[in-house]
Amino acid sequence: MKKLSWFLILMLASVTVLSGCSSSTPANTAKPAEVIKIGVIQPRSGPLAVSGEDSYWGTKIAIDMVNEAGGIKGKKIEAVVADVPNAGAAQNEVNRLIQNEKVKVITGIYGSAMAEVAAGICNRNEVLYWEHISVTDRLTKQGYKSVFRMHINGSLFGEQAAQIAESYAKKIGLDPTKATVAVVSENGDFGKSIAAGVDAYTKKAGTKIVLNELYDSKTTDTSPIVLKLKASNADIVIATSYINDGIDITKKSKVLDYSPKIFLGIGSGYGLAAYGKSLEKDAEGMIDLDPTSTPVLKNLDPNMAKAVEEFQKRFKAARGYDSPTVGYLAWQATWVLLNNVIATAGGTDNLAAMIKAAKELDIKVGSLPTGAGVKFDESGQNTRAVISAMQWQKGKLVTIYPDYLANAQGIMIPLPAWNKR
Amino acid sequence: MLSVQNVTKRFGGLAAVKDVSFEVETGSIVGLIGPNGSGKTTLFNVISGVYPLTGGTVTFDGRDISSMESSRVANLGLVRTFQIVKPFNELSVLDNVVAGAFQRCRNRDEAEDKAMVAMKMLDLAQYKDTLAKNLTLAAKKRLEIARILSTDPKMIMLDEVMGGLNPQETEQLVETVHRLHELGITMLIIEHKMKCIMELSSKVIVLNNGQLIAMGTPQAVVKDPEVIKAYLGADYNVESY
Amino acid sequence: MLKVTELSTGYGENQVLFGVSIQIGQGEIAGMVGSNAAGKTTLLHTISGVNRVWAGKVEFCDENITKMTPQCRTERGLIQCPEGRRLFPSLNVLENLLIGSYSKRAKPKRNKSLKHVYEMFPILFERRYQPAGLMSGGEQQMCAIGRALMGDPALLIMDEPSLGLAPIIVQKVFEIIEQINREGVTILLVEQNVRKALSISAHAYAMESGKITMHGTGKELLQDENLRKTYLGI
Amino acid sequence: MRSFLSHKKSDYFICAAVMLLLSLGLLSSNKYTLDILITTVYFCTIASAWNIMCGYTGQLSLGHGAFLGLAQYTSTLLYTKMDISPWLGMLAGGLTAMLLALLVGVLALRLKGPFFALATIALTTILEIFAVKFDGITGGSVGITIPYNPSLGNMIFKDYQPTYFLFLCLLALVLLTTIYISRSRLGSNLVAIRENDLTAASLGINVFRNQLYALMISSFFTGVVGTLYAQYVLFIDPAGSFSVIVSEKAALISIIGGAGTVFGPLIGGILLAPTEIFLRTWLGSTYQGAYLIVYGVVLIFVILTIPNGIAGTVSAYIRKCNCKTEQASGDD
Amino acid sequence: MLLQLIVSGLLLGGIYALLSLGLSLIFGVSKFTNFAHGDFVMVGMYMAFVSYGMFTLTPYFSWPLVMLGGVGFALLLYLVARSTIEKSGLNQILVTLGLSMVLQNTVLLFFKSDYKSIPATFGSSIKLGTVFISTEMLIAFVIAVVITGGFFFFIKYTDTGRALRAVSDDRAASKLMGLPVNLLDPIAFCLGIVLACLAGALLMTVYPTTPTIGSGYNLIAWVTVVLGGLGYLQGALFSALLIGICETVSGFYLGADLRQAVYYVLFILVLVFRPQGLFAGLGMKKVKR
Repeated sequence: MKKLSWFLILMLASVTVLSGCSSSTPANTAKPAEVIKIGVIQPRSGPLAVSGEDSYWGTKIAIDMVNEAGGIKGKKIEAVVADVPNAGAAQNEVNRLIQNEKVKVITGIYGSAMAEVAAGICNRNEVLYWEHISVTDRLTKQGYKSVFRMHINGSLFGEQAAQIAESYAKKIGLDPTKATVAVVSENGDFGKSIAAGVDAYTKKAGTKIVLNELYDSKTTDTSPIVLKLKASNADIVIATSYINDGIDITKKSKVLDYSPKIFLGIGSGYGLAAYGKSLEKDAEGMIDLDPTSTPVLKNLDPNMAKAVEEFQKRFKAARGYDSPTVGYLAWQATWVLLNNVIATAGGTDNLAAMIKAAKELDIKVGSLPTGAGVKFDESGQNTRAVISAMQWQKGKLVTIYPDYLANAQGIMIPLPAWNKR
Repeated sequence: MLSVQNVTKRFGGLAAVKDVSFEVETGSIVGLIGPNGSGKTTLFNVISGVYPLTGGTVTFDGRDISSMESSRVANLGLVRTFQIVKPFNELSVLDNVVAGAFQRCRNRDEAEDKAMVAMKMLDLAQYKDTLAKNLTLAAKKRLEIARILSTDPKMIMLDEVMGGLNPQETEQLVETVHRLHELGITMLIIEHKMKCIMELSSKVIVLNNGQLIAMGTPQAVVKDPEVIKAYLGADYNVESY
Repeated sequence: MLKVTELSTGYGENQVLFGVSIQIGQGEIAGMVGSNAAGKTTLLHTISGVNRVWAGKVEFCDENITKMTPQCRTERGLIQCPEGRRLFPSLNVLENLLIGSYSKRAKPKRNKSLKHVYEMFPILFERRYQPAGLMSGGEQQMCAIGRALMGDPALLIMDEPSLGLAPIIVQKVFEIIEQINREGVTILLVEQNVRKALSISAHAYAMESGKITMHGTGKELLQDENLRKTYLGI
Repeated sequence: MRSFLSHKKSDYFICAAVMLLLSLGLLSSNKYTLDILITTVYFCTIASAWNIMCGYTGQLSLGHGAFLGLAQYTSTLLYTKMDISPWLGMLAGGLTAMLLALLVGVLALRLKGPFFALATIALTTILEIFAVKFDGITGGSVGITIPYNPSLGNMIFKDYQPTYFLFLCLLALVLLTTIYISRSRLGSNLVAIRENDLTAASLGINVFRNQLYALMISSFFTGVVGTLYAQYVLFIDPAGSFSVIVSEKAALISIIGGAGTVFGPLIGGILLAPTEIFLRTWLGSTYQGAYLIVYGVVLIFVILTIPNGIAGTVSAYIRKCNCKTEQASGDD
Repeated sequence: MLLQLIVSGLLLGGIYALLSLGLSLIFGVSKFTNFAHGDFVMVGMYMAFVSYGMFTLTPYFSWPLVMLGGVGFALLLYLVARSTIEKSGLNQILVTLGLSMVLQNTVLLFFKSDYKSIPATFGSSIKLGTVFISTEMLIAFVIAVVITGGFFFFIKYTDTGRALRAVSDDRAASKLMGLPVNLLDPIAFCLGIVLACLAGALLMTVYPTTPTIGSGYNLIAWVTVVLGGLGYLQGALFSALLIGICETVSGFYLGADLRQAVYYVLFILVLVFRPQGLFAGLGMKKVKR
């Protein structure tokens, strides 16, 4: 037993030393800040790793590009990268970045659970938290001073989606007050907050929702959902899905010969390259609502256009496919953070200056590749984030709505029956 | 003390024990013998509550225990050993016996004392800290007895505790059983070694094919032609030996 | 045919067999008697190769098989018909029989053996598609013997073939054992039915506490006063 | 191994020594170091609580996440909706976890081996599905963010030292309970059941009732430490709370450290929790998932080579030495 | 509508049958508790994906490759797990949990975490009265039926199959009878894992895959095996079909987010109140403790 206790003590000591080491090595970098450190956190393992990795590359490319252009005021940006697959890891890694790496700005993170934790800690430690994707409304509704979200929040997303649905309904001669809408959403925070937004807007517009169905995105067979849609006989379907279930819903719609007048997919489920790749011809005409991933370069400011082009090239080189929406969102959020916030504030040392710089941002809609602008409200939510409608045409995703972002005309509205496509 | 009346146990269609009745008087040692597969161990299992019985009643100390769980039967003071020894292998000998002793004690010191008494009685004290799995078979058999002994039983049922022991070990164990008996513990013993049964028991019950075929003093039972037939074969000529 | 020399083995740290030596000649029936837990089944399992040998030697047809796997032994015709039948209850009778002829040795003779077994036990033919678990004890024993015969045994080890059977069936089992022996199969018979076992055994051993305590011809043992004492423990 | 039943003073001594050593962490104010320590102590505590049931009775539960999650939701809802202090919520959480344990025990304790494990996994998943479904109460998959209002009454602190201190107290409490149980009748009964439930019953041990007690004690502590962790992270969601992964980790930590020993889970936690963090920091940002490969390989290796865990193997070794010296000096 | 649901469920159940048959076989023959079974489905999906990527072979043609790969993975599992066979089931669970972690993350390392899918070969459906049947699913189902049939033929009428059943009935007696148990173990592993991989390959025609997809299939496989009665292969087959139907029907009538809860609850109830499985008593012997 004595030996056991010695063993224990030895182990404890070694652990203490280990943790001491890891906390002391970075502390050596207390030399005058030749670099500007930024914490970059994304879920790069675990179930959210797909988009986490894409958004990581968006951020990384933005930082590389700024550095290659000479950095900010001559200082290079150093990204301190951490893998944050869950809330517990967020707690740990954010503390590491703040305490040991001494970063003053953290950007990330895609997943909403991690965003909640990370934002809370950043706010408490007076570190700027710059969220580029997570859509949960609540993130910016807790009175956090130093938390900003570049992306649209869930309820706005839903509202805009419902708006788009309304405009298409009008286009094909449906009376919005008489049209019926079916909403199916994955039961995660993403689907739920969007469903709530759609609900709120349709109530205002007087459109009737005939089906509001939640499902588990891990589900393997979506035929019950499609059958429910079919049974509801709605004119317009708004479906929020991840990729797996999104593909399956489309496949099952074809199998079960279901085509509503208008089918609007939301989120990564209908916009990722994998969707087009695995459905091939059947993807034709499907609409995805999301910030656009096919920016119209000629509409952008020439400098921005050049930067976007460079980003597209690098992303393709790094990942082997064109950047999906999350890549653009991460890239543009980081781009704005570096060039407009940190550069204006003159570095990351002064939080108040950064917050002021962020609050004073006034970038008009359409200036960023996804069509967004930047104007933060009091809570730190970007009010000029927009979504657009993209459509699969001839195996490619093109933007068809709103007009100032469109690079193609919408086709197949209303959707023809499957055997006529 | 123990009264078994018309006990029957069936597995599916097969009757392992058929309509067996007998009594074990307080303070006596009763031997239970019979060829392999005659249902002795099944009878033990039925009495101790491991299997529910199909028919009949079992009364212990004035209480009907026919449908009691084995742990409650044990709590009443009727405990048994198993034919194939089942020590708690990964525990020390002391802990094995303490597990039994704890059924009657509140705290550990008391339980350990009680366990040590039982262990001394069975010559196990020197193996106190040995893991049970490292004991010899003979010691394991003694451990089983020590363990049930430490639960302060009124009656114990021993299932072939002499089996597999050499004559010397058997001799010692017989002596030990005698000592236990002197403490006033009633016993029901399954045993193949007739010598031990003859030495120990005042009454012998013989089972064959699940049925009780003879009951009486050991001397009478070994001369019973039915018994000899059951053991040595149906056409064994009784006169020929 | 089978020669076991100074065999010791056990389970875990417990030694069960202490230097057991037996020898069985070609074509004979060897009997082995002994009380419960004397180590008989352990010995048979060791001969069949399921138990590891601690010390000693097992030779079969002048070949050292001490370290062979059970299936190698079956290939050489050393077949066991285990205690308690041990049929495969969810397989039907025919399948149980076929399992017996899994070895390369027995497979080519499968049809012949099957015919032979059916002739010997017509009941098995009648019940060939019935799950083995649903038959009576006697039928199961027939099936078990049949299964062993399917393996084309040179030496057939029978562990308590009369266990738990009605007297009339026991009689039949012993007749069958003698019949099998007449057909040229050497038999090692472990029996609790001492009288019967010894009366058909050419050679017999008595075992107690993991040691051979007596051996001689079956008759000798049967008439030996000590056997009764040893066996009954009086 | 498992000689713990006969050691008393040394157990308390080791316990005190370990707590003293761990409390050195209170001297640090670095939140990262403290977070590692908190995470470590958190996993040590969960694993120790798991050990009370599963290590001692040999039933593999992969559903302690159910107890953890239920308790977290109970205390958090009490706090956020009814403004009841987490100090009370903690107790309430522990008690609800215990109630769930009672239900689980009555239903599932008669199952053995993989089936108990599967039933507990299924239970955790069912609770997760319900937590997502009934979003009116639970907030659904979005989870609940606990507002950051630091005060003693809210069990939320500006610095990490008080939280760490609370975790240490809880760990000490669980360890002391384990030591107490290991010497009590319950402990003796439980190991007897683990070794052979049939024999245990034949001695008069009520297998079901003893296992149920253990499960309830174990779930209580799991619940309590879960609520404390919720007050630390200030966020709960169904996926994180009702997580099979947490249950698996508790099991693996216990088993690698040595299930059924007082200090096994502690050793496992102290070794594995920081290792996981360091591996993630080291490999996570370069090779996706690489740290989990390393982790998995280590697990397989440990389970195949030292199935009794570290504590088990060490004390078996000690026992061997003791036996030798005893024989040499010829005492007894 | 109900008919449609049942048909969809049946088609899905046909594929589930493959993975649960494999699990049941390994559990029956080697008494090995495999908690990584679902991950082999995942591995099968990736093998089908790779064969498509490298040789543009659809799973309808790449199955020999998948089988070959499955044998490799089965031997890997056997190698890792061999020493735990006939020992504590606890260690088997833990080892396979560890293996599951390694498999998932190795795949993650090589393929990243994106959803991988292969384009539909047909993507059409057949209309039978009011019921639509997906061509993909139908073909996958037919293949699954053929494989299942072949499997049952193998297990019923070949010597090895009989031997496997014998070992599953009574392992110790099989050793006594001289059956090569040490050889039959890896054979059972190979068969079981190959079936899981084939199920994966067939699922690949319909669903995309990702490294973590296996855990769900693992639970489904176990649910089916328990519902069907342990080690009772026909039971696993029936309950796989039942689970498939249960999924679609409850998904439609109770809500798509509760469908899993339905069969998990069913699973717990069966475990607790009818541990011998739903179909026991049809001339089958009870599971011994």
